[in-house]
Amino acid sequence: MTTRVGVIQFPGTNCELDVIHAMTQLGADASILWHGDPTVNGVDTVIVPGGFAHGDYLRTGAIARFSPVMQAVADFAASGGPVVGICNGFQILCEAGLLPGALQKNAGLKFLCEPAEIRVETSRSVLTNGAQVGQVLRVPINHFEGNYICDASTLAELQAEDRVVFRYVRNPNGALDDIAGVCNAARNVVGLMPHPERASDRLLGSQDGNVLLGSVLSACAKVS
Amino acid sequence: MADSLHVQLGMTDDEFEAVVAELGREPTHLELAMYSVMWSEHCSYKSSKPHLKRFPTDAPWVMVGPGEGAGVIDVGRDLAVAIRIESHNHPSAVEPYQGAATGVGGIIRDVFSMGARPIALMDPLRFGNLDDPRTRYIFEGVVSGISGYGNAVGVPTVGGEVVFDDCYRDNPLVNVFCLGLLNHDELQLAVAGAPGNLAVLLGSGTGRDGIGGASVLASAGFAEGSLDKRPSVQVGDPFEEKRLIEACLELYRRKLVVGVQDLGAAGLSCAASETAAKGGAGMDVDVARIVRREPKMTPVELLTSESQERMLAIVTPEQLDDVLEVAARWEVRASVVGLVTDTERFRVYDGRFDALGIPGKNPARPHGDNAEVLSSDSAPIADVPIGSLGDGPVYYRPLAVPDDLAERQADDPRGVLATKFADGVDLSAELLTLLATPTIADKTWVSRQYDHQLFLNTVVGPGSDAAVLRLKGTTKALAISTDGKARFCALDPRVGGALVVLEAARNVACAGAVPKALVNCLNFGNPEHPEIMWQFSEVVDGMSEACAALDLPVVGGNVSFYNESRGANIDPTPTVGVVGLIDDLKVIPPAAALRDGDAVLVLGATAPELGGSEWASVLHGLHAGVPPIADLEAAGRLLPFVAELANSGAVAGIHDVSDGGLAVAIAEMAIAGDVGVVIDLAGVPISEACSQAEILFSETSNRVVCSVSQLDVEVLLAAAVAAEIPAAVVGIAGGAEVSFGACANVGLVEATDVWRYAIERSLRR
Amino acid sequence: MTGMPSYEAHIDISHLPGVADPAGSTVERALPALGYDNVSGLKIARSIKLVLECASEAEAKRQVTEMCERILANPVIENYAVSVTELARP
Amino acid sequence: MTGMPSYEAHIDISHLPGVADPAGSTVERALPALGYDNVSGLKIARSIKLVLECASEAEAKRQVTEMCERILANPVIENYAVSVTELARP
Ligand SMILES: Nc1ncnc2c1ncn2[C@@H]1O[C@H](COP(=O)(O)OP(=O)(O)O)[C@@H](O)[C@H]1O
Ligand SMILES: [Mg+2]
Repeated sequence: MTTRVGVIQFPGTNCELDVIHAMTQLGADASILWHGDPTVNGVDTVIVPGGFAHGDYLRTGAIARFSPVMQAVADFAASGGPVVGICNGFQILCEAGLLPGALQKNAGLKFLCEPAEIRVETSRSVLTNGAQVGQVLRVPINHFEGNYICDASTLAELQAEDRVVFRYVRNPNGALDDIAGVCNAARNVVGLMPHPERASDRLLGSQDGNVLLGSVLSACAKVS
Repeated sequence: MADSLHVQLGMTDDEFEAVVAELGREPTHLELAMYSVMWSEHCSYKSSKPHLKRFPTDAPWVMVGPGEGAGVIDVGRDLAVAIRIESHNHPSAVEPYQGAATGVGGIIRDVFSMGARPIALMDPLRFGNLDDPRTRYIFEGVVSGISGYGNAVGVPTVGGEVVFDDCYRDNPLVNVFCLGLLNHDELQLAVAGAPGNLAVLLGSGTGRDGIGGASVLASAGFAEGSLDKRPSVQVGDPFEEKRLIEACLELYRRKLVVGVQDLGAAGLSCAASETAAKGGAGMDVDVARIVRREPKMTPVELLTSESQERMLAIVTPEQLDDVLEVAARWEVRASVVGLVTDTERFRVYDGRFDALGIPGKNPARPHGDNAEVLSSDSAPIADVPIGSLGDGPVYYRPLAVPDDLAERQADDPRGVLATKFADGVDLSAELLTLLATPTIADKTWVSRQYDHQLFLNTVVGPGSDAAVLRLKGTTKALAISTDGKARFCALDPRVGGALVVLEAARNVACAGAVPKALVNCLNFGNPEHPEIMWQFSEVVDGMSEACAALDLPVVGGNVSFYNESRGANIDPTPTVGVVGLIDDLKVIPPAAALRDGDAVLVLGATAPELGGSEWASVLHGLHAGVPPIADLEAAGRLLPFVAELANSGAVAGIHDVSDGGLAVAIAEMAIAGDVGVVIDLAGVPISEACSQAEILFSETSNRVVCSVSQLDVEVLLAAAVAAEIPAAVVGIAGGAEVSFGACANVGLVEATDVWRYAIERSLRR
Repeated sequence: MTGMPSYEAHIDISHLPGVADPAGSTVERALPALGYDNVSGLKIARSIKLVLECASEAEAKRQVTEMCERILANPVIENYAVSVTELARP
Repeated sequence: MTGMPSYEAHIDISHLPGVADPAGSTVERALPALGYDNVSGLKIARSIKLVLECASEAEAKRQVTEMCERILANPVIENYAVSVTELARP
């Protein structure tokens, strides 16, 4: 059966159509979940895409986490459903407490839209089950607040539990321990700053993102 | 004695008399205020109108030409593209971040007012020299403003231009180009339809910011010490605009609007009167219905405020509820502020709609605003013939050739430079200095601050001759380039105007596209100076001639006059945005890069043309001579040839020759390909005897450099001969040096370093 | 209008000790070039001002503190300080 | 160490009247959904703290005010208020 992918749209989100496009190319049935509806509509996986939910005013993700859909996402995650936050989505999942840590302004205090290389640090996550540990992927970044931070004990825990999912090969934003993405303890919620959907087509210069998006679809197959 | 009201509002005595004649009585304060903004240079184009008529605007693929929010062209498969370019120069001089940000917001509204989803921005920018601290502040602020607004509103900035020249020190130019995509049946026009229709104001509350913005900021010179006359700075709200875009696109999709117009210069006065005037209708507006951001705003303020992020939608009463529901869902404020009438008059009331039973109720007023709503049978506070607001005066301003022009043109830099740089002199240092010139140097410091990938269309982003966007679901792609070359225009505005068009068209061709439409932003000095008006007229003629020759319709534009400060006018600076179409995009178009082992081919002949060149002007301070010839016939042969080459996979790399000439073009390709190159100047096709320095640095138009597999060279040369295009192999890519034989030789590593980090280094000073 | 008194709240949200303040240090680093070589410890905080109608000052303070905990500040990286003053009735 | 006394300066930066504060109004509009429908006039700005060594309090205040004009605030859209207090010598 076709995997049903729900892509959340908050006011200010802007990568939702891109994620839907990339997922559709991979054969999924992807559609929008409106932030104001308190349900994930029975989808197989939820993606919180990039953009500027609520303008990123106050702090990235600060307002979005109160949207009615977020309780449904939390319940879905608690029941083991695969949830991926990309860029702003990662920031929102951190604010919502579904992932540890926070994302601060880039160390250079400038927005960065550029190619990045990330190393897959674990294949035990819904986003990397189809990737090899140590594999380097070319996936663009596009953010002002991508500088990952958490307290020392959280970092120790992430490291000890193999929950750092990606590290930058060359740290572009000052992120702690070069972290580009992390997952929760159950490994079904993953957040990352780079945009896999932007590396989903030959014409876009890289298809490495499909390794990740494809992993999500296989994770769904396993869950169901 | 204090100036009379109309003078304070920036109107001449004659203009005031015209208003009195129109009304048959003295205007009220509100009426006069509306006329003053509507008849301002910025809104009425009173000085430029007679000239702009000369642009060729027709082609079978043009769906909407100049005059609407944006031009629209058919690109096949039921798809259309809307394009527009606009300036935000004066606001950016006052507050660089917000000035640039609100410029982005404004141009995006123009494009989605046509029914299109905005999918790309480009930003042609001009600043003073980076050794001036204030210029560095303005430059960084403008770039952050575009980044801050464009990224958050969710429209990628896929390219642009940055030029540094002293003439922009106190008057930076911030032009913004936007492109949108729509299906044919989604096209929206700013019309009001039948009497009884309602005008719904959508978006931000109306504040005092930007009151008189159009007339105060963009329609007069920038006097020293005019600080207190400045309207308060407009702050952009990209989140509001993003919701406004989505709400409007949903309204269009569901066919819920009759017409729509953005609120730009002259605010509600303009949007409400224009939509109705077009269809020969009238419009009543009730200011009590306007959502206010500040207490105690007067009708004058409410009608002329240029607060950002607002749109006016005309809807039928039957569809109002659906419209309000869509707005509510997107958290967009919406209130019924106008009623279409059959009076052909524009009437303003304060508190009449409730009594008439027009749906909607007066919105809550801000804290501290207890102003009483006037009774329903009160007389209008403005009542004017609706057409008269948009039918301002037209000025046939005097034209005069600048006194010193002939002398300047005669003083060609060629003479001085020939003596200083005779054949045999080492030109390596000249080349390195050119590569490190901020105008030529790498712009990645700028473009990486912009999201240039959103929507997954960007096949070629910033860094090549043109940006290339695929049209998903088709095999088609668009190529876009923005260009300007003010120094050429200063030396000969007519030739310069044509050269700008040729360069943009060539950039688009290098991406494999056929140029289809052009928009222009004409940045000039004070039109009350006959020399400036002459420059303007000549530029329009030069651009028109080039466009006509290339079958390139002008579908829109914008005029920015009064770019003067401390009595000095900027160089005449037309910028253009050209959109080209690739019908069948098979491969990623070739980059402006060399490939190791390839032959380096030059198309087009070089002439000793140094007037206005980067080398003569910037490196040697010689601002004189004549610009290169604008050979329109040669362009007509070259462009289709180049487009075909680029799109057929026959070349591995391709780059047009512009700033800095052949030497810079080839060095840039070497840097981009991360490979050295050995060139033999003797092989370069010339149309006239040239010194070595002239071959390297002349900025002759109609030239392109290609990187071609050795195996394909003969075929390509034969094709060029058949197309009557001068062409020759001039060298081979390889090694670790960028070498032009004995006359210039620089290490690839050093060339890369000076080019790549020049802007960052200038900023760290 | 509830008829309740109004309070103005000031909230200063700063970085937790140990969390870098890149904006603050960047400004501090830029100062010597402008002739100020006597500045240290520069920190930039977000400041929020708001007016709220509430039964009492204590209740106002409680509500604002709750807003800080819930939305205005992020306890993972930020500290906050709240002060509340009653506004004169108009 | 110059041997001069140290002062702590607080700078409160706010928007000039009439200048829009989109961040502030967006947060204000989000609050009712969280149960706070009694909030108005929410503004988000910055505050800056710094320490400077200076000959006198008056001189410290003069310097900080000058810094505000030149770099810390943007006088085209912002207002600022400066307060300076002497720090106890260690
Ligand atoms: N302000 C800018 N914003 C985005 N991209 C820019 C900007 N300025 C220059 N670029 C990009 O840098 C490249 C080189 O620009 P330019 O030298 O003006 O090109 P050309 O000479 O071919 O017209 C282009 O791809 C252009 O889009
Ligand atoms: Mg070019």
